[in-house]
Parts: sequence; C-alpha cells; structure tokens
Amino acid sequence: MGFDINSLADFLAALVCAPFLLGVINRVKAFFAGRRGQPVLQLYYDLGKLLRKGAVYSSVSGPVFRAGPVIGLAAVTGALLFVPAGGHGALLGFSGDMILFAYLLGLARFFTVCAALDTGSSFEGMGASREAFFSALAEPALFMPLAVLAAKTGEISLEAAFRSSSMVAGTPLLLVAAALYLVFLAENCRIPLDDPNTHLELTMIHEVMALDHSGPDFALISYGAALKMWLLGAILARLAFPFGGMGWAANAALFLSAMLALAVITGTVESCMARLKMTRAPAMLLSALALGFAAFLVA
Amino acid sequence: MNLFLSSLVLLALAGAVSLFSRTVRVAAAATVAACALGLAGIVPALRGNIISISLPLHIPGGRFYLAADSLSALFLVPLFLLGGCAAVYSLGYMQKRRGAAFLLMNLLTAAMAVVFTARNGMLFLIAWELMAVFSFLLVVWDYEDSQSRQAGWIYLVASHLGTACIIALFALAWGKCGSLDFDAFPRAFALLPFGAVAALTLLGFGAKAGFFPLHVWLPKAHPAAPSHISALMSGIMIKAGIYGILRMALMFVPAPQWFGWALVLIGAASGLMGIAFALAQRDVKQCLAYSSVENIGVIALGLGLGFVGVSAGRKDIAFFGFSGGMLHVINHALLKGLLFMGAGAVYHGTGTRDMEKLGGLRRAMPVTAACFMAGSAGIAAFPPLNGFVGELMIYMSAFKALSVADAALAGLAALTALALTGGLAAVCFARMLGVIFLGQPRSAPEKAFHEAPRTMLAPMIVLAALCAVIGICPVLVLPAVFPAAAMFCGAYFGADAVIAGAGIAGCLLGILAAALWIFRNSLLDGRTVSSAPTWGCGYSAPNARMQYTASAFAQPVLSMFALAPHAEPAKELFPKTASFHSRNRDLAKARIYNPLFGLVEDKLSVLRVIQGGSIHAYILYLAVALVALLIWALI
Amino acid sequence: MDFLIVSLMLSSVALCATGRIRSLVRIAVFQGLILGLLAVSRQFTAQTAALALATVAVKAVIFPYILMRAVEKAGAVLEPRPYVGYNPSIAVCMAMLGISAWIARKFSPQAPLAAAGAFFTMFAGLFVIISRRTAFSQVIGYLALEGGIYSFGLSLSGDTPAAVELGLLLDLFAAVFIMGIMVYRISDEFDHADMEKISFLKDSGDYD
Amino acid sequence: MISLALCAPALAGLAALISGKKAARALLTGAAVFNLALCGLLWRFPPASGSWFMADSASLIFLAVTGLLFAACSFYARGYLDTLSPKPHIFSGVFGDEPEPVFISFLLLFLAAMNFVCLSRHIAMMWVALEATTLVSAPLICFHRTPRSLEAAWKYLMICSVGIALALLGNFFIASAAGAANVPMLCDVLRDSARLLNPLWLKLAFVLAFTGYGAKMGLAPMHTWLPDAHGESPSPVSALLSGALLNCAFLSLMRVAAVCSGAGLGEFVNDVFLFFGIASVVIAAAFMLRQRDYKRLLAYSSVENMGIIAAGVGAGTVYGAVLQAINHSLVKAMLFMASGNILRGFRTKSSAEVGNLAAMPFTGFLWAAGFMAILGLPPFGIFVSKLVIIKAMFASGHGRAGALFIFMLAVVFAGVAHSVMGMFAPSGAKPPQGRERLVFILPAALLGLCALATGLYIPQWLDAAVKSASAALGGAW
Repeated sequence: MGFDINSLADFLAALVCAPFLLGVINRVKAFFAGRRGQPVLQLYYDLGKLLRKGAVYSSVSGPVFRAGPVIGLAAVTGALLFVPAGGHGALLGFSGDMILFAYLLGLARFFTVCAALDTGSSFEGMGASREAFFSALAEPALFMPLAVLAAKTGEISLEAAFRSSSMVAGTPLLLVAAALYLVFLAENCRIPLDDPNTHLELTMIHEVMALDHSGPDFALISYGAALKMWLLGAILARLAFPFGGMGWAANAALFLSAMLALAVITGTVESCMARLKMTRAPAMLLSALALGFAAFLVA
Repeated sequence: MNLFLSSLVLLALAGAVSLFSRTVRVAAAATVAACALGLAGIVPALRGNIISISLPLHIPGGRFYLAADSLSALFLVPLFLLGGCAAVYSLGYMQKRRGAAFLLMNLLTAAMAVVFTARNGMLFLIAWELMAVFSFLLVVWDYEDSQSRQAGWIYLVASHLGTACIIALFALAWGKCGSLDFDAFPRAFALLPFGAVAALTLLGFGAKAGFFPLHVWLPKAHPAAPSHISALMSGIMIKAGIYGILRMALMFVPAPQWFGWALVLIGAASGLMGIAFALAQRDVKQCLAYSSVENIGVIALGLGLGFVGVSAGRKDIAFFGFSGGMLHVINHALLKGLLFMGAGAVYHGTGTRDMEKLGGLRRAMPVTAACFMAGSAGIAAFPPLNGFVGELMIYMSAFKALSVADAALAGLAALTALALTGGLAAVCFARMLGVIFLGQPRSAPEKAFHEAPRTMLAPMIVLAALCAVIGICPVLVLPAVFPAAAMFCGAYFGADAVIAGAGIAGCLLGILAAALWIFRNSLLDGRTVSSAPTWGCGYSAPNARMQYTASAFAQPVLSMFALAPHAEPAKELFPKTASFHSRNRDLAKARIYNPLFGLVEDKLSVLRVIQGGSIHAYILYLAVALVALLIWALI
Repeated sequence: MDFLIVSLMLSSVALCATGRIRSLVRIAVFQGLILGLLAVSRQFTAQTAALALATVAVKAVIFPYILMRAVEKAGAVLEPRPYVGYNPSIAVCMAMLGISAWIARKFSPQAPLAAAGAFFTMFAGLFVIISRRTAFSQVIGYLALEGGIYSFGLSLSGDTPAAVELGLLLDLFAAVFIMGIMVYRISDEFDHADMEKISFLKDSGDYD
Repeated sequence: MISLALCAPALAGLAALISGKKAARALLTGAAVFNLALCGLLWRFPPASGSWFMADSASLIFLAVTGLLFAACSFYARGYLDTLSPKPHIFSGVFGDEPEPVFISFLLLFLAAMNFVCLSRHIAMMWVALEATTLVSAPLICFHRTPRSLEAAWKYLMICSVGIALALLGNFFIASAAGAANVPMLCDVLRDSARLLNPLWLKLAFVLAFTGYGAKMGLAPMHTWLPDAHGESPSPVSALLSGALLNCAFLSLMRVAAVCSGAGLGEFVNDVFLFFGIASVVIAAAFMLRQRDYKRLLAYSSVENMGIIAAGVGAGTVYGAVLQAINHSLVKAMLFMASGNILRGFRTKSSAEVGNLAAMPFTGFLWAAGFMAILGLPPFGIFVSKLVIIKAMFASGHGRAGALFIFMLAVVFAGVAHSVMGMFAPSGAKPPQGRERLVFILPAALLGLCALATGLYIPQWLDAAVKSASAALGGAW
C-alpha cells in the first residue's frame, strides 16, 4: 500500500496535468497539418468556461442523464487511485485490483451509455450502441495484457505487479505494450477507431454520447475522458520505462517525459492514419486480443 | 432440524389455507413467517454443524432422511429469501385463481427445500419430480394461450429427460451398493466407471441447470410462468441442477482433471451463447431467461476452475473458484429475482412484454425503474453491487491459475470467456434498461401505464437493498459461502483480504460520486437551468419512434454472432414495400432438437404398419413369434 | 391307432385344399369322429367312452348346425379367393408335414407318428386361419388346431384326470358356441364374412 | 372357503341371466361386495391348499386386486347402465344393445372365471379357467353391437383362442414331462420338484406357454387385439379387461415360468421376458406418439406397462413386476372410467376434438392425476415400481437394455403429455352441460387414492405378501 506522500503527490499531479495531454496531441496534429493549432492549455480554458455556465437539459431526460457524467468521473478517479501513476506505488492496492480497475472503467462506460439512451434521440442511441459494442470487445482486450502481467509476476495487484522484479521483458513486453496501445486508442476514441473532432453525428461514437450534455456536465465528461487517457497512458508508460531507484523528483520527471512522448506518438499516429471503416473496427480490437494471447504464450 | 421441518409444514398449510379463504393476505403472512422460520432453522447448518433427521419410509429403498450441511444451507438461504418475497409480490400481481397459485407456489418452495436437504435417493427423486410438476402447473398457468401450453410441454419433457438420466445414475448406484442413501453412494461410485457417472451427472443435473446444449426449455418456460414464479424458478430452481452436481461431486471426489475442464468449457459455451441469444430477444422475460443461462455459465466457470484447482493441487485456486461460483449462486438468485419482479411490474403496468413497444417508463414507474437499474448494474457485475464480488472471486481464481502450468490454459479460457460475457452482459442490460425505462414511450400515451402496487414494490426494494448491502460489505454473506467452499477444497484464509478490498472500493466509489454530485449541484444552483427538446440535429419532425429500438441497439453485436435481425431489402426500382422483422430462432433448438425428435418419430412410425387391421396379419405375427421362439429355444 | 392318425392327417390336407364352406364343414365333422375314435381306441374305459361320445357330439353335431345356420344367413356362399391359392397351399402342406415329422422325431422318439400327426393337424389349422379370408373358414381352422392339440394330448401324456378332460371339452364347446354366435352376428351385420374387408380398426399411417 | 369364492359369482351370474333388470343390478353389486368381503376373509385366514385350488400369496394378491376393481366397476356399471337410454345408442346407429341382464350375468361370470384363474392350483385347470375368461369377455366387448365393436370382439376371440390353444399344447408338454417323472400337475409341487423333469420338454412348454399367455397378456407382437378390444368395449368392461384380466394372464405365465426357472432354465426364461418386454415398450411407444383416440392410447399404455412388467421379470425382480402390476391395474381402471365420463360428455373418441376439459372439473382432475400416475411421476406408485425395475435391470448387467428402456419411457412421456395437454386446451369443442354424477366419480377417485397410497406408503403386510408372492413365482427379491 505505502500510503506515502510521494504517491499522493503523483495522484494530485495526475489530476492537474491530465488535460495537458490532449493539448499536446492537438498541437502535434496541427503541426503535421501545417497549422499553428490551438493553444496547449485549450482544454483548461474550456473546462473553466464550462464550469461557469448554466445548463440546458432535454425535456425527455431524467435523473439518469444527470447522474451519468458524475458517476463516470467518480469511477475513473476511483480507478486512478489504484494505478501507480507517478514513479512510485499507487495510493491504494489490494490483491485483485486489476479486475476492479477494468470493471470501474466498465461502470463508467455503462453509465455514459445509459445517459445517452435517456435523451431519447436516435443519434445518441446510435452512438450508445456502437460504444457498447466496442466496449464489449475492449474488455477482453484490456484483460489480456493484465493477465500477462499477473501470470509473469504472480501478483494480481497493479501496484504490486509493477513493483515486482520478474517484470515482463523482451518480446513479450513489446507485444503487451502494442496490445495496450491499441486498447488505449480504442478507449480514448482516437483516430483509427473514432474521430474526436468530427461534426457529423452519424460518424461519431464517443463524442455523440456527450451531444446533449451542457455546462458543468460536459465539463465533467471531458475531464473524465482526459483522466482516462492519463490513466491508460500511465500504465503504458510504467510498462515501457521501468522506474525505480531514483528520488521522487527524478522519477516524476522521467514519468512526465514518458507521458509527453506517448502524447506525441499518438498525435503522429492520428495524423497519418485515416479512420477505419465501421465494420473493420472490431478487427482492430480482436487483433489487440490476439496480441495479448501471443504475449501470454510467448511469456 | 425440527424448526426446518415445521417451516415446511407451515408452508404447505399456508398454501392450503389460501385455497379456501377469500383473502390471500393471511396466507402471504403465514408464508413469510414460514420462510423466516426456515431461515432460523438452517442457522446452525450455516455454522457448519450438520442437522439431520431420519424416519423409515415404507417404499423399497426409501428413507425419510433429511440433513442440512453447509452446502445445503448455501442454497436454502436464497430459497427462503426469495420464497418470502415472491409470496408478498404475488399479492399484487395475481388476479385470477389466486388461492391455487399460492398453494402451488408454497408447495414448490417446500419441494425445493426438501431437494436441497434430501439425503436419500428415493426421497430426492420424489422431491425433484414434484418440483418439476408444481413448476409445470405454474408454467401453464394461463393455459388459454397455446404459447404457454407449448412452453409447458417442452419444459415437462426436458425436465423429464433430465430426470431420466438422474434415475439411471441412482439405479446404477443402487444396484452397486444396495442402498439408495447418499452416504452409501461413494462406495458405489468407486465401483462404477467414472466417465459414466460424470456424464450422467452433467446431463441429468445440467438439463435442469440449463447448460448450453440442454437449455432450450428455459427461455420458453420461464417467461410463460407468472413473474414471481419465474423469479423463483430462475433464482433457485435452476440452481438445484448446480446443487445436484456439487452433491454428486462430493461423492466422487477427487474428480480427474477433465471434469474441471468439462465444466469450464460448458460454462464458457453457456455464458457466451446465453448472452448472445439474450441480446437477440425482444421479449423482456425471454431476455432475462437467456441471461439466466449466461449466469449459470458463469457459475459453471467458477466451479470448473475450482475442480481444476483441486486436481492441480492448488488450494487457493480451488477455494477462489468454488467460493466465487457459490457466491454467484446467491447473488444471481437475488438479482434475477429482482429483475423478474421488475419485468412483472412492467407487464402489470403496461400489459405488454415486448421491449419495442415500451420506453420512457421512468416517469410512470419511478420505483420500479430504480430497482431495475440497481438489478441491471448488479447483474452486469459493476463494483458497488454484489454481482461484482462473485465475479471478482472467479477472476482471482482464473488469474491465479494462469501461473500454474497445467491449469494455465483453463484459466485463460475462463478469463476470456468471462471477460467477453461480462462485456456483453453490460451491453444487454444497458439495452434493456435504456429501451424500457429511459427515453420516450414508443407506443401508447404515458398515462395508460401505472406504477405497481405497494405489495409488489416492497419485495423489490428489499432485494435491491440486499444486493447493495452485500456489494458494500460482502463479509455479511461469507459465513454461508466459505464453509461450503471449504467442503470441497479445505479452508483457505487468503480470500478475506480480497473481499475487504472490494468492499472498501465500493464505499470509496460511493463517497467520490456523492462528493462530485454535491459539487455539481453547488455549481448549478446559482445558474439558469432551462429545458428544451433533445437536439435532433436539425431534423424537422422528430417522433418517439425514431429512438433506437432494442434490436437496433443489439444489431452490431449480433452481426458477430450471425443472429442479427433480418431486414428484407426492397427489390423493385421504386420500392413500395420493405419489411423488417427480428426473429429470434434459438440455434440450439433448431439445429439439435428438432432434427433429433423428427428422427425418433420417423423411426418409430415405421413400426406403425403392424396395426394394419387385418386379422390374418395378426395371427401371422403370432405364428412368426412362435417360430422365432422355437428357434431361439432350440439353438 | 396308426390308421386313425393317418386319416386325421389326410383330412387336414383336404382341409387346406378345399375352398367351399360346405365341404369344409364336412371335413370338420369327419375329424371330430376320428378324434372320438382315437380317444376310445387308446384305452377303453367307461370314462374315456363317455368323453369320446361327448367330443363327437360337440364336434360332429352341434357345431355344424350352428355354422350352417350362419352360412344360410350370410347367403353369399362363394368363398373369396384366399391369400394362398389352393394348389400352392398343398405344397405348403407338404412342407408342414416335413417339419412336423422332424419335430416329432426330435421330441417323442417313442411315438413319432402320433406326434407328427398331431403337429401336422395343428399346423394345418393354423395355416387355414391365416390364409382363408372368411370367418367361417377361420372357425374351422381353429377347430382343426384344437383337434390337433387334443390328439397330441391323447397320444403323449398320461391319463389326464376326468375333471380336466371335462373342463377342456366344456371350453371347447363354449368356444364353438360363442364363435358360432359371433359369426352369425357378423354375417348378419356385414352381410358377408370376408374379414379382409372388415378391418376398420387400424393405426397405420393414414394420418400425419 | 375357496370354492365359495368361485361359485358365488358364478351362481349370481346365472341367476342374473334370468332375473329382471332391477334384480340383476342388485345381484351385481351384492356379488361384488360379497366377493370383496370374501377376499378380506381369505387374507385374514389363508386356507390350506386343496387338490385343485390353493390360495398362496400370489393368487391372494391378484384375487384382491381383481375383487377391488370389480367392486369399483360394478358401481360404475350401475350408473353406466342408467345412461343407456332404451333407444339405440347414439353412435351405434341401427343397433340396440344387449339386454341388460345378459350384460350383468356375463360380467359376473367374468369375475368367476378370473377368481378361478387366480385360485387354481392344477396347471391344466388354470388353462381352462383362462380360456373361460376369454370366452366370457368376448360378448362383453360387443355389448353395444356397433360394427367396430363386433370386429374388435372377433379379433379378440380369434387371436386369444389361437394363442391359448398353443398354451394348451404347452400344458400337454408339461403333463408329459410330469407324467414321465410321475409328479402331480400342481403348480407348487411342480415348481419344487422341477429338477426331475426333462428340461428340453420344459423349454418347449415354456416357449408355447409364453406365446399363448403372452398373447393373452398383450405382449408385443401378439398384442394386436388389445387396442381394438379395449378401445371399443364399454368403459367398465375395458377397465376390467385392462386391470384384472391382464394380471390373470401374467399370473398363469409366471406359474409356468416358475416351473421352468426351477428346472434350471432361469437364464433362458429371463432373456425371453426381457426381450419381449422391451419390444412391447418400443412398439407401444411407436403407437402412443401420434395416437388420436384416447381410449386406444390407454390400451397401448396397457401394452407398454405389460412390457415393463415382463422386462421387470426378465431383469430378475419379480417383486418389482408384481408391484408394477398392482399399481398399473389400479391406475388403468381409474383412467378407463374417466375416459368413459369424457366419452359420455363429449360424444367423441378422438382426443383432438375434446377441448376445455376443465369444464368437467372432477373428471378433468382424475384424468390429469391418472396420466401423471401412469407416466410414472413420483407421488404415485408406478414411479416406485419403475425405479425398482430399472435398478434391477442395471444390477443384472443389462445396461444397454436399461438405457433403451428409459429412453423409450421418455418418448412415451413426451407423446402422451402432448395429447393429454391438448385435451385441456380451450378449443371449439362444446363442453358438456349438467353436473357430473357421483357414481361416475367416486369409484375412480377411490382407485386413484389407492394408487397414491402405494406410492407413498406400502404397508408392512402388503410388502411381505408381495415378497412371498415373488418367491412363489420363482423370482429373487
């Protein structure tokens, strides 16, 4: 557990600079497109603006619509508690928190889908249906890398797995990282699967579910999305760059640079790949699952 | 033990009283009292010491021998809980012939209680078939419509085929050890070939539990019964199959490696196929019935991992597997009971069970909506509620099995199946919740729907509360689960940390959500909050029917399983007609059972030419029989 | 003794060969007489004599009366074609004779002819019942069957007690009497007695 | 005492022949009650076995069952005869019925003949009695003189007489074997000293007796007369035929089988029983699947149950077989009476045309309970005896036969459940008006209660009697 100051500091750092990642990704995409692009801190400004605004609710929607964003964010922050976000251990950890981590993400998705359905609009329904379908496939894809970690280290707690010595290494590490990266792209609706800044409702998946949210609710949702990106990014980073040994400052710096690198990579991937056809999307998720299997067999 | 027996007698009496007295309220109170008495009766068994009673029963091989150990107690707890709730629920739900319905329900509960405690083969079989008969009479409750008659017939035949395997198993054992008592069965099973015993057990009890290829009757029978009866059946009766397998497994312990494997594969198949078919259904109760098949699959996964752990010698894998499976038995009983009662309330309020015609019931039936949401979140196994705790244990067992050489593949198979099933379950219940309760009503105007009466809501609230409480502090239900799991693989104390962790996580989540909710409200109270029609992307005349329907919601997922709803494309240049229908043909039934029954009938109808009506042919048969016998005698 | 048995066998062959009802009845009467004589010839005591007389009375007197009454009632005397033609049925008789001889030799070495005769009459009776179409001939076939078994009983077994003998006779008489009434009623009801056409009660495949 | 049990019904039968309608009915019920009382007496003080007759436990059991059934049927017949209006029966067209006294006298003679079979000790005398039952019951079948019942009666008479003639030949074989070893032709004596008899002759005798008595008992392939006879005869008569007569045939077959198995032919005897038992169940199942006439359905279920009993004997448990015979008689008689009520209510024999049976609540309940019993559902006795037989089959190593047996029972269950449920469905059929008379309900209900009793609690004396009966008939427990 080690409820020490460092992990608390990491947790707060994560809360603060989660939206920063999105800014970096947008800047990288703009750079590739030859534009100056929006300021890196754009998401902070949006959040601040939204939090000060009122809200417009659809006459059709009810309490579920209002509870959706709140529970979504709560679940994601809950998941963050268990992830060794900084250079050190996670705030909380018990044997079996990998499963809790995956199911908390599932809970967040479940409530966003219900909130979307509550609006009674056909577009949000379509988004909800697609999101539900992809999440059904993403769940096993997420479990597989975690399973490999558990199998190698014999630990079923995220924090313990990362701290243990017999970490995944060599080719299995590559396979696990690739699988996790695919899941990262799917969960955070990046280009190959879903286009974050499309304006045609029929093509959106993740965005259309937030179509009817306004004011503080929309702020909570976008902050939740950013936090989720930071979450999965943290796992990827901890996996790719084995930390440990150095002081808190050095670890934190190394971790932040890793996250930055991840954001840049995502930006480049988004700019030079077109979006997959809707029927091809499950193929990508199943390939993530296959990579996981391969990692398991090789490890 | 006499407390337990007196509860059974009281149950029967309450039923009989309800038959004659006009108000069924008295009988309901008596039934609830009987269930409470029953619960009190099995408390000593929960703590591990076996209570038993044995009287002579004057039929060959029969002995009135009841004994409740911790395994029986595990199954009796949800039985009495649901039995009481169903009794209260039926007060509001049943309109016609209430007395008879009450009698049958009470007798069904009593028969199930005897099944869980019988220690003599003859008594077990009698209680088993009585359970089937009473539930059959309740399935064909409104025998006016041919649909429920057909369902009743399929149910009766399927349960009879299952019982035939059990009868064969008991007869084999009786032949070998000369007595029908369960205590003598281990001796008999040692002599019998293990393959035969295991096959008969899995077939016989699997048919009642609803394993994948044998589940065909379940989605037809459960929806036809009145809702509180399908709650009882889905919650407890299919668990009798699981109980049977466990009871028999106790007798041929140690089971070889492949038995655990078989259960894991069956569990995976049942889970995936169950939830896939559930997604393809339009009828609420059929969807819930198929999800029962899926949950039975999950339980089978847990038990399978338990047996794999036992044969691999790892006590922790086994303990997690068994306790996960058994915890899921209790959780599923409560959750499925809650969901079926919810579906009953919907049917009671709206008069229809077809999801495509419902929608927006949240406004008309707020309490039912809240309970149904709690149930769906629970059964999709999300953290704060009790479904998560059961599946967490099974996951732990799967994860731990990964690092053991010969159990790794089983663990991997279980893990992927459970993950995919969990994902699809979330989709299925989001769909059901969204399509029925959220959005706008798709058919009749809202005021026609009315909330269920208080007597129906009370049990639902009680069940929802129970689920939440078990989810938050699972330590409440452990005394029922851990001793039962320990019967199979010895006590193991690592599990308490996991359970405590899950509980803490649940509370934490609650606190976080509450904090955010307060934060959000504080932001909004100063601001202008207005309401407007949903953003229809500028479409000029949106109407309620444009909402996403159940089959539309499930279409992408089903396209993977070749169960997608069938859309008839318009063929002419200027299409006048185009049609869309979503038939939910049950693959197993169409591909396995219809051809099988057809084959049996053709083969047998060949024999029908014997009765040709001509007396000469008849006497010829006589002569031929004589000659054949003569030849047989002389060779 | 052997002469009686041979004539019994010959009458059985005649039974299979003839078609018309009246000649069938005459052969049945003849067989009855032979059986009576057979009973007496084995051992002549007051008891066997009385029984023989009773057998002859039943088979030769009462039964033809009943059957002829039924035949007049039926009117249509023409015997429809039987399943197995008259000539081939004689060939069948030969085969049956061979079989009964083989069985007799195998079972009662000490009196092969008597056993063979009995078996042959029995098989002939059975054959007539199976191959003829009208109820009349079936009754006569039954009588021949009964006679064959009775002759076997006489030749083989020891002295069956009088009560059993009487019982057998009583049964035979009742059987003949009931069959006679039944045939009479059938011919009255269907105004023919061809059992081929009277076969409404059947289960075989006319429905799904 | 025994001779009284025989003569009383015979004399009553003859007296009924000549007396008027009122007196005949009084005689009928009087004789029935007297017979039942006599059975009770015989049970209390079992008399010594005379030269011709004896009352060992097997005969006592079947005597009691026949007596009970006859009593129930006699009360039912009183009501049945009332409903026969003087004008000809509806669907019998032109033909009137037999005069009532004739019907009653034949019924009583039928009882006398059955008692004769149960109590007889001499094997040939038993044959005579069985032949008498056939002859007496043939006119009973065509009581309504409809063309179909005439045909059924003729087939019944012809097939059974030919069968029993073969059995007579079997008797003569036994007589010659016994004559050679000068052993008297008495069942129990023969059984005890079976070792001395020439086994080849006994084997032949068993084959002939099996064909003959098997035809009378309704074992396939000699069963062809049974569906026609039981389907077409009036319901009290078919109740007696199915319930009591098949048992007598079974008893006589077991007497001969006891002698043969005593002489060391047990292996062959059991194999024959098992083979023909399973064959009967299979053939009966074939006809019960798509059966449209509910009385014929009951008849085929009798064939099936006789097959079960024969399979029980073949599997080595005569105890199970006798228990099954008792249970089957009780339930089958009840079902035939209920079918009589349905026939009278709906005027049709085809189960498709019968609908909303709930309009006749009592008969409906009896019909449902009866079929639950006959299909072997637990609270009733047949479930217990079937389980004993299945256990014996597996214990005696006939695993595959046991599996086929259970599968066929399941097929029968499916077919029958489907057609019976169809009769409860609300269809176009107009439900009968008027209240159901007690005389039609009470006898059936009493028999149903007995069947339920044997399912839940077999009293000590009955258990002992069945055990000694199975020992007497040469079977292990």
